[in-house]
Amino acid sequence: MPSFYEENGRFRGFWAWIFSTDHKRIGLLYLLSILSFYAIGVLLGFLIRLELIAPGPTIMRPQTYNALFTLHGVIMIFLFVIPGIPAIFGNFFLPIQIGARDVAFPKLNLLSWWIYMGGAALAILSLFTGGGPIDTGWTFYVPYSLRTPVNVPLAVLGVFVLGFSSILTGINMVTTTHQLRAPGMTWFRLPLFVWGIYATAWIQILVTPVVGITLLLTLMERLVGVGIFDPAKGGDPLLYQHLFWIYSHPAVYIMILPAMGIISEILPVFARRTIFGYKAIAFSSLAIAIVGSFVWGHHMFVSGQSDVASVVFSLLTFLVAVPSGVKVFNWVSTLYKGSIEVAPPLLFALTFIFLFAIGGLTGLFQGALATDVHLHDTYWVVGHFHYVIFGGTGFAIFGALHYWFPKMFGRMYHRKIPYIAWGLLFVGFNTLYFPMLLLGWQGMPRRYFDYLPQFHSLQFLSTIGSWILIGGLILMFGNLVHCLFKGEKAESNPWGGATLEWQIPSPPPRENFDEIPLVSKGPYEYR
Amino acid sequence: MINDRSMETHRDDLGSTLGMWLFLLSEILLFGGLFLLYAIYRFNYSQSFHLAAESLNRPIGALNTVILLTSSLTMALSLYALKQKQSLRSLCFLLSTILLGLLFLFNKYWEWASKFEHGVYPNATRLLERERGEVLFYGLYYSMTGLHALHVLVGIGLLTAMVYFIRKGKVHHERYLPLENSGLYWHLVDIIWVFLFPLFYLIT
Amino acid sequence: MIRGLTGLSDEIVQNIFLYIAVISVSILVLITFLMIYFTFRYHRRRNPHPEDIHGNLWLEILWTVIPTLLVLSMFYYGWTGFHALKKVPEGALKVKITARTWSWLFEYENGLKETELTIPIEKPIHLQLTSQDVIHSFYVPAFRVKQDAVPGMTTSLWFRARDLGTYDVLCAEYCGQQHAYMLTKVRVLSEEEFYRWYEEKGKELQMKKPVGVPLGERLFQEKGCMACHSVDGTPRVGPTLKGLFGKTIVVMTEGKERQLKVDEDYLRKSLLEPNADVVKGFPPIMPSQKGVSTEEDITELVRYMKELK
Amino acid sequence: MNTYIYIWVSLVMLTGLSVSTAGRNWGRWGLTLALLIAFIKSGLILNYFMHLKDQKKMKWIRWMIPGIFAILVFFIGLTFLDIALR
Ligand code: HEA
Ligand code: HEA
Ligand code: HEC
Ligand code: CUA
Ligand SMILES: [Cu+2]
Repeated sequence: MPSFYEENGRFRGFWAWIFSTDHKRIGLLYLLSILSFYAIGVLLGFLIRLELIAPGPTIMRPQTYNALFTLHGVIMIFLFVIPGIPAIFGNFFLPIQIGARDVAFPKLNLLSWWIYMGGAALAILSLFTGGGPIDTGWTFYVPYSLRTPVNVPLAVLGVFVLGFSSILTGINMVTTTHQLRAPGMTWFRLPLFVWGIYATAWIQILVTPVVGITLLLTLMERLVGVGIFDPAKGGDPLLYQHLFWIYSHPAVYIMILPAMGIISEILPVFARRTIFGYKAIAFSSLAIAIVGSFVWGHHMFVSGQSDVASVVFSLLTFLVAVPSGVKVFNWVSTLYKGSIEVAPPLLFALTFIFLFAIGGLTGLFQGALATDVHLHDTYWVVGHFHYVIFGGTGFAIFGALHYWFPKMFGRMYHRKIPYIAWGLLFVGFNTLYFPMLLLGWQGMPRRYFDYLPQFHSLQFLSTIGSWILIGGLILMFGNLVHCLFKGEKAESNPWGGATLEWQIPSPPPRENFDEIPLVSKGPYEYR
Repeated sequence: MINDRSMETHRDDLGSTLGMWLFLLSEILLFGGLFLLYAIYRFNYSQSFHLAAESLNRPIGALNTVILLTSSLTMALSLYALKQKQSLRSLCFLLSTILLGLLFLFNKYWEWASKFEHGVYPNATRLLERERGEVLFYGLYYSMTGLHALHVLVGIGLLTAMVYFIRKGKVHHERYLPLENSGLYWHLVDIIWVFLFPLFYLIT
Repeated sequence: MIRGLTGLSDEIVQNIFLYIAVISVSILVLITFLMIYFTFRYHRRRNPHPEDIHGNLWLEILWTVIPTLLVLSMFYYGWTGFHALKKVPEGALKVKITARTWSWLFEYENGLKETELTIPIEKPIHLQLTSQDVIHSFYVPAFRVKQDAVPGMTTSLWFRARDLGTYDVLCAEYCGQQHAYMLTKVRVLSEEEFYRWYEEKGKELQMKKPVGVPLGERLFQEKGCMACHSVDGTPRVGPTLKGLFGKTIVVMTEGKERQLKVDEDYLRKSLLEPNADVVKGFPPIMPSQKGVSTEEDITELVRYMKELK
Repeated sequence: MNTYIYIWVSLVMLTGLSVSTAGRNWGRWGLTLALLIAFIKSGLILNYFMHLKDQKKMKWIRWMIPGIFAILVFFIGLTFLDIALR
């Protein structure tokens, strides 16, 4: 049977990709576009670090720096981690894992990719038009974003459009999971990755519109001057923060839940045993999605929000930590009495658990009221979120790439190189981000172009870390890209996985299954 | 012809109904953000809100409510007729829905225009001189009714497309889902107005 | 490095931090150890035949309940600490803080206005913050206190210094180009020294014409002009004001370039409607003095600027 | 068909009720009443015009609207914790 690469539709070559409604092709389109933006974001991060290598102006001017960290944040958040896993791996594997031929709305799926590209194009266009690159930070706080002369409107419009794409993907994933499960694929036989994407999709549908309207209002306020948030017109700037975080806190779970799903896929396969506590993991995803929607105020402990609100939000924040813990403990127990093969995907998954735990635990310090007064808006926070986002979601994506690479491309990568790359990534990552936690504890505020001399040695160390990380990234991606063309042919099930995607050829045929499979057992039953 | 195969696979009506409802949920939360702002500013500035609301044209607001409710009726009837294989009747009802929608927009336009004439529009000096609460009231008034009007406009666009599809025979008594989904959208826009009306015009 | 125990709040934060840190590090070590141990112990070479264990209800309950209790204790501890940080004791010294791009102004109860904060040791200081333009955040790492200054709103904060010395004040909420340079100092004096300083300054104020610094120059400091303008010829965020009066400059008016000779009217307009004529090559970010400065202050500032040769 | 018309008549009558009660000064109850009427109206539209009532194959769809409403109440309520107690 020809694979989905060979079977073209009405169009040829390039057009057969960008007008394809095949979920696998769309997944790969997303992979390419998201990784390109990631490369830009990474480059910006690298430049940020270079500037911070020594106090005083080093390689750029303050305005440039401010634009850099804003773009770095916007690209990483809105163009890389939020769409990342649902749009790439969710698209490619969710339908296969539930035994469907495609997603519920293939055309809508293609449309979301186009909208994604449109939003990205607007964001990029905003750099070269109007008053120049946006310099507000990825949070676009008012009233600064209303006052600064740079091109805020176009950039904000870009993010608004990206939100649309996210909502449509969410709708597609929920509907697909409800309607297109193969016969016998009951809810508790769903692979946990599907659970992760499913919970995420609900968050995408329900809270993205809130940030949408917030950004739209900011836009209108800037363009025609309607009074909504501007204190000069009686508005309350804290309301902007509420509305922004009503979305953006749940958004961090949009980033992490699918990543947790990936980890729950990888662990049992390489431990050769069923996952420990399937239901606990599945339900904790839902619990995180639900409780996580009501903790946004923890970003506002020192903003002037009422003390009562701070106390309530702090309490709720601590409660979301519990289901995350449940997952971690179940993962670790999955290794118990397994038969473990430390293949590259597992290595990345284990690293995920370690780094995510550090990130999550540093989150607790911020969730506690008294400590957050000190830690808020310092490098501690920067350290926290790089640990959870890059150490968490980022490493999960690396794991997923190594896990599903043979399935997606039908080739195998060089099996030794990922270990070396991993070593560099791990050392580089911790050298880069751990000093940030210390810096934060010593009181180094974030979004600082320049810093006081006492912070020099740690900042310097951190920059060195970023160079080591470069090495790791280049090696890892180099290996993958090289083997995309030169790697040896992969078997259909190189890891011995039990989920449906491993039961079909690599790469999968156009409609995945000849015949819709009849499912009669759970996803991780190896005997 | 791979790209067309998705058309051939079985039509999953339940799926697209579900998808439509999910979309409506996100629409509700889009307005939800605005309702949140409204609730808070009304709480903070109840006096000014009351004052500002007095100057809105209540009869026009009420008339527009009735217009939209009626358009919802014709919308429902149009779908009903289509299911009964009476596509001509369905078309008539559909057209009246569109007309009512346009009428609504016309009234809205007229209302806005007369406010503009009185110097009450975003960023107008005449408006900025007033109480902060009133500035916010009008900020919300323009944003919320504006966004709603935009939705009516999109709805009219959708319904016009349906007129075309019904005439082309692409939507008929067995394949009525596109009309049903457009209808759902139309009704939702109606529901939002049902809340906007008392919240802006009937503040006491 | 921040110096040791300097304030009450410092101790509170330190203790809670340690509490959470001990629990967190133990959990991290436990997880990491188990992960690594299992990976070695049950490596495919050593354990070729896995055992299927689907789960264990008791374990699930255990690792739901214990972490819940742990986080609740963290929450409670954090809350009590926060309460102490928020409850201003009686008899605190009140200071008003006004933040603006990119400087701080401290105003004492006797009307004294300063750009650095000077306080007595051991006495509770109650700060009331507001902002003239965008959100800033008053942050003294040594005291572990931080509070946003929000336009249109007053927020408050208190702390007590336990050690003499000078400590950094940083702006912790991103506020634009010079955010990283919105710095000042807290000077902690002994009680005697403070009151001597305080009364002396108060007297100068009474006499209207303070000794030493002329009024215009003082206003220039007080209004935060020096955050963006130099008077010695070096360009900063805004153009230097040295030798400005009488010079011919190029400005952008409603998007069009035009030339103009700087006179008194122009200077005045620059303060009240800074975005009407924007000096070419500079961003339109100067905050307006309208509603912020009195008529006399503006006249005084204009006179001062005319004399900058 | 007749049902639709009855529903429409009730909707218009409820609108009338809403307008006429608004004239009187009932303080806070005025808002409550207006919202109550709006909820009844939207319930009618949802159940009859939008056929939520007849949704047989996917009964749980009916719970989505109250669900979303609960979420919105939480959002607004938690924000009020800040605004009202500042
Ligand atoms: C993937 C993204 C992600 C994730 C998953 C999280 C997860 C968490 N975050 Fe984080 N956060 C961000 C991304 C993320 N965050 C970002 C981007 C910001 C900054 C935004 C900005 O201002 O720019 C931020 C900021 C941020 C703040 C605001 C800080 C400030 O500005 O002052 C707070 C405060 O409470 C916080 C808390 C938490 C908590 C408690 C969790 C919890 O969910 C973590 C739960 C996990 C664990 C606790 C670890 C695993 C569990 C165990 C090992 C079991 C044992 C545990 C216990 C006994 C509790 N985060
Ligand atoms: C997905 C999320 C994500 C990721 C992965 C990263 C990755 C990195 N980030 Fe981060 N960062 C954010 C999200 C992320 N960031 C956000 C949201 C903010 C807040 C912004 C704000 O305040 O508004 C932030 C802010 C932020 C700051 C704080 C700025 C400040 O407050 O002043 C710093 C400082 O060091 C930093 C550094 C880095 C570095 C060095 C990396 C590194 O990971 C990059 C490491 C990689 C390299 C150095 C390699 C370079 C390699 C190449 C060029 C080759 C690439 C090739 C291929 C991909 C094939 N970031
Ligand atoms: C946030 C930074 C900032 C602050 C604070 C600031 N200015 Fe300015 N100022 C600027 C910038 C930028 C320009 C040039 C652009 C323009 O004309 O608006 C400028 C222009 C001017 C000009 C016209 C200069 C010329 O070359 O024509 C005068 C006069 C002036 N400022 C005086 C003041 C005074 C007096 C204060 C204090 C009350 C002050 N500024 C505070 C940024 C600032
Ligand atoms: Cu002021 Cu940052
Ligand atoms: Cu958060």
